[in-house]
Amino acid sequence: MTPPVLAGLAGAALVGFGLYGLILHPHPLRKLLAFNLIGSGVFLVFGIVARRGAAAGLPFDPVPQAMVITGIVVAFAASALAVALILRLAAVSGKVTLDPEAWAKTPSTRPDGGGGQ
Amino acid sequence: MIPPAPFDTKAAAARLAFFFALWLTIAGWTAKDVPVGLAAAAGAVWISLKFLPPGDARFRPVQLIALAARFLSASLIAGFDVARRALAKRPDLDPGFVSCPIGLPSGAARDAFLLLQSLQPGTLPTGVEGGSALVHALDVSQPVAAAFAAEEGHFRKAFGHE
Amino acid sequence: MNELLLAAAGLIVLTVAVGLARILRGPQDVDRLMAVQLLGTGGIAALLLTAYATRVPGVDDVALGLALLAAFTTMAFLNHLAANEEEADR
Amino acid sequence: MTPLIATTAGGPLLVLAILLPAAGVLLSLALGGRAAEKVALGLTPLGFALAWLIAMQVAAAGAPLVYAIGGLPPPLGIALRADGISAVMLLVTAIIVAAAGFYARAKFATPDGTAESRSALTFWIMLQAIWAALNLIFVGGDLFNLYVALELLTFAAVPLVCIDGRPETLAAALRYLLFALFGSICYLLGVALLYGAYGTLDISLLSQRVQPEAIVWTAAALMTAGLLAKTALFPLHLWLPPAHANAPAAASAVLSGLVVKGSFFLALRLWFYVLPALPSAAPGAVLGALGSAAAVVGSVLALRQARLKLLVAYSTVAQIGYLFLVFPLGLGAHAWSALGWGGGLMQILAHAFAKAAMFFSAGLLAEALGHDQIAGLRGAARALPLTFLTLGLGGLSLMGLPPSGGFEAKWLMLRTSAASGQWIWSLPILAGGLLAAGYVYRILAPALAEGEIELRARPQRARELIALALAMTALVLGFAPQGFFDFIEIGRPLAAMSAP
Amino acid sequence: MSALFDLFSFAAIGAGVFFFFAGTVGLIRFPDSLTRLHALSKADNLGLGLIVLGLLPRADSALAAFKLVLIWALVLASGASTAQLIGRALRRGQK
Amino acid sequence: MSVLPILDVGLAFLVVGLAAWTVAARNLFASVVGYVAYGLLLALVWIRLYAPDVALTEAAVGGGVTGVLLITAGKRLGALEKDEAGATPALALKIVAGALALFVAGALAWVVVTLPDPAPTLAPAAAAAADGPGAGLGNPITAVLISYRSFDTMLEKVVLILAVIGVWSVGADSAWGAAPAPLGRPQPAGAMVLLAQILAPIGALIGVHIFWVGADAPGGAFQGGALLAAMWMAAMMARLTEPPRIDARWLRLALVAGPAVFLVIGFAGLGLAGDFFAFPPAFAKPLILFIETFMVLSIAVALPLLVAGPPNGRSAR
Repeated sequence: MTPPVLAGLAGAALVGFGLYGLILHPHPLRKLLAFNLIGSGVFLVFGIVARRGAAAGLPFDPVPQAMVITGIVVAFAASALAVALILRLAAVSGKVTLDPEAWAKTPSTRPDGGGGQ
Repeated sequence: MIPPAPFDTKAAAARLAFFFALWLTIAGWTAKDVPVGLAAAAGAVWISLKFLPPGDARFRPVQLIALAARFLSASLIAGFDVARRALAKRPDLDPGFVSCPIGLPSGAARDAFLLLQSLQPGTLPTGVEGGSALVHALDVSQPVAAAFAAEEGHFRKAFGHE
Repeated sequence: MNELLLAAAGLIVLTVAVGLARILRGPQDVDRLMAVQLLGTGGIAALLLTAYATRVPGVDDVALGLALLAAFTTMAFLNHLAANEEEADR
Repeated sequence: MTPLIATTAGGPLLVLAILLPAAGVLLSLALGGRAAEKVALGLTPLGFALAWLIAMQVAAAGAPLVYAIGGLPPPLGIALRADGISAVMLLVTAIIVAAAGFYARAKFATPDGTAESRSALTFWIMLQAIWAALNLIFVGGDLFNLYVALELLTFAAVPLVCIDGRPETLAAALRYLLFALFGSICYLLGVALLYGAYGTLDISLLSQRVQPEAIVWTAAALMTAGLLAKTALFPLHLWLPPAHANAPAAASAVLSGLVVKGSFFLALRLWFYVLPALPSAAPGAVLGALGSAAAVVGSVLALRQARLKLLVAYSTVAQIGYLFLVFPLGLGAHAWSALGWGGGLMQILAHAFAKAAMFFSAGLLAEALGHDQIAGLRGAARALPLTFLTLGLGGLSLMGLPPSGGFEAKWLMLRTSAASGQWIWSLPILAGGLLAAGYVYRILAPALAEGEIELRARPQRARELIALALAMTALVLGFAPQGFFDFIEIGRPLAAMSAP
Repeated sequence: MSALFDLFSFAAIGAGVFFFFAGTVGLIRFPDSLTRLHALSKADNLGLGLIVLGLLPRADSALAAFKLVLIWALVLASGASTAQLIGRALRRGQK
Repeated sequence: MSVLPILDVGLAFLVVGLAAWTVAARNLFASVVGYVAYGLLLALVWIRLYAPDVALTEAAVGGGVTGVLLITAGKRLGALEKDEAGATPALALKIVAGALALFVAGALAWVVVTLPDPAPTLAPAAAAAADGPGAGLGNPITAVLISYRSFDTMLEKVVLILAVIGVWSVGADSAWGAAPAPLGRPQPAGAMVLLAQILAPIGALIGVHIFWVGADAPGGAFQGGALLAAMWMAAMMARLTEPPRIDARWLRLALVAGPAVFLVIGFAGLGLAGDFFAFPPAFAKPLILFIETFMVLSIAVALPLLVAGPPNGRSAR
């Protein structure tokens, strides 16, 4: 088991756990954490692709590594935006549920008078 | 918050020397990088003067080295002490808070002293209230307050806070 | 010798992994955070050992960065404790 | 072996098309205050001119324009490439962004007495950012560069959803963000696999190297799933209606008319341009089935909405469904593929114009009446004839009645399904059209009925005309000449093999 | 000479690992948060210090060695400060 | 026999275990802490993948800035969680989600393990181009980021700016123009102040070093900028300085400086070197460092603003 293979398996597991959490957790912050897990799993896949691409005296292929750096920045920006939205939502409404039923105002689109509460 | 102090050239020069030395430690010696290092050190001096204006501390090299030696040996003893207590059959503990009077006025010097003190064996300062440091000790049967006072004396000597 | 360095790094990672039981057990948030502190210190140690064993360039800078940021999450955490306390006192 | 990808004449225009609005974003933030609006509106004619020039160049060359950024050709560098559909989409985007900008002036003017206001600055900056991101999506030639464009689009679109700050819009924006992030991370995973398999992310280089093997199928499935989440194809549509219905009208028009098309366009790029080597029947059938389900479910849900903007938003879910029929009808090198391809593209355009016009009108209506409950529309048509004319014309295109772009699109699709023997796809097209007639009738019938209605304010004539102009454009598309269909064939792989 | 250095490295690093181990045991075994804090702030910092000490002879240059010490000093300052802060919060009954 | 696999296997298990904990934890804050610990460990993993540049990024972003962001959010939302918990997913959904996750992870693992051998790579091309478009940069990753894939890097900075505006835009109308809420409490403890006083100047020095060394060794504009950002945040948490007003002119200019300078030089490339974003070979390296300097500035300003959140209080000056 070389590090790339191990990291590849770990990356696959991370994607799996993240996907599970993203689908199942009702709390948006938990969803965000799960998204970040998927993200790091994807970056690990880039990482092994880079490591496997070692050639011509370079111990890694620089292109995928550069992409990971770009990706980490973007993922952080996404987390920050999501956290700002979650905190603002909590501040103005006192709840953070994403269930659209809970937010629907008009009675006709709200069959039983309340979703996730 | 901090009133603008007159620019202290001597302190600034000393800090510049310190930070440039730090740059060399971090970056290594490369002639072409020296200008960048100087600029970075100047920036660091600016930040440090802004956040920590030079006080009236006078450094006494001999006592300072003595302090450092004491501190290193103390942190070694502290590690052994914790390890012994952790690995004993039943954790050897008699924890509690000890109130230790402190003479240093509030400010960076006192904070630095408490920082060093937190690495002493078996003690952990948890803030100052009403002129006394509240020290948490792993074993309150030890002479915690006396050792604290003695350490404060050493510290004051090294930094000229007398 | 390099093997020994790596073995030491592996042992530290294992030790830290055991310490992470505190994240699982808690009981308080502070305890969980202490486990992260432990991981930070142990991680830097393992990083330095690996770096000297495998000679990947630039690892000392990574360790330097981690060392600088070791206290960060704890600082943020404590600031939020303080906010809660002030509200409670009022 | 591989032809060097080199800059062609007119290539620099592509860089300008992306960087002009991007520079506008930076300038707007740096100058702040009222300048943002001026910068954004000032750029619209320039942007339109650029899109026009690009289209002319593509038509003149009869081949894609290419630009290797920094003079560094792929695989190490990034190339931009504009073919027929890129040029068309650039033009459509320029028109709708400009329309949205001028339409939005009334709502997003910085109030007197303040140097800068939150909603105005956000709107004008994000509008330009959406424009830059879409332009990059249309001309991007590198899959990772396109990922950055997708993210740019997400970060620009999400704040527009919650620009009025109500809790339900914040929740809608958050859901949108999470779906979009999921979508882009899936896409990125596919990109990683493709790079791992072939060592390049340039679309044209990849298309030469791709083989039907496990890693490609995995990558294709992941990327497609991600793009479907971003495009809100059934069953990943849940985020769209609350997000689009709660945004201000100008933003909704851009989101519904253009932003979802961005990720759809990438799905097209992926299957038609990157993966033509894959057998197309199975993926085409899956995507077509999902699209058919979306067309029916979305229409049924639209029929049940009480609010006009929600109805229009659910109609977007349905119309997106039609878009995906392009996969079973246009993919592959069959004699009929070009017909299906033309139908798919026509559907993008017709929906973009019709939907933008309808959201504009819904916004005008909501401002004039103080609400957008369909039940409260009795007699509104008499009071707001121009607005309802726009809604009616837009609805005509959604239903697919002649003469309209929507009709042309559905007609082409029906012809393709007949020519290809895939008659099954004609069922959702027809059913969706009938259902669309139902929901358009639900808007128009009460409005045309007798009734007294009290207007809070009369909408500005200019804004009504902007909406009407877009609806008319959707109509005029129905008369698109053969030259138009030849134009969108430029640069399509396999186009030569499947002449109509 | 180099064998001597190796021996020194080995001893110091071994001791460092031991202190990490002891710190972890303390973190697990000690009964309350404040005592656990002692284990964390004392044993681990010493452990890292010893590992740095053990790596010093293997550093490429004197400057690189100083850099190692700097890393330790930073961790030490951070660890000691946060330990005090956590202790303060615990004393005040915050969690 | 090598002990390396032991370290690697241990590391892999730890990372995956922490990820599982992040997903499985019942308590919100416990999950957040698990994620922060996970972020720290990833830096180690990246070293094992021979990616010190990425490890630096992960250490600065995953270990530092993201940690502050998430811990703050977790602590603030922790109080709410009980009211919200509400709908626990049904067992059927759990099974479906689990099966889907297992399927995706399995397919991915299979594909990753069977990646083609020898692996396709652009490393030789990058190495060959090192002195041309690579501008003699010793660090090929920096060359890729600023030269070959300049377009990605420039636009990614625009993404960062959009995120800042997006974060600002969720604030109240009346607060627009004001400063974000302070990061620390009104009277910080002495130990925190001292720590910030020590760390800020040293960290700034290290940040500049990591940026500067990035031309030839692991490091770069993003990593250096992130460290500078972290130091600014430390000073703000200790209340040595306050978040700036969001309508401050210097702030706006600093935010756009990086991409704007990149854009201007990119445009100038058409005249100077014949192509957009091409650098004239004679002074490519100084130009790249010039661009990167402004990138560092933009990043150092943008990241703390992303963490600080929307403007707070009233905007009147």
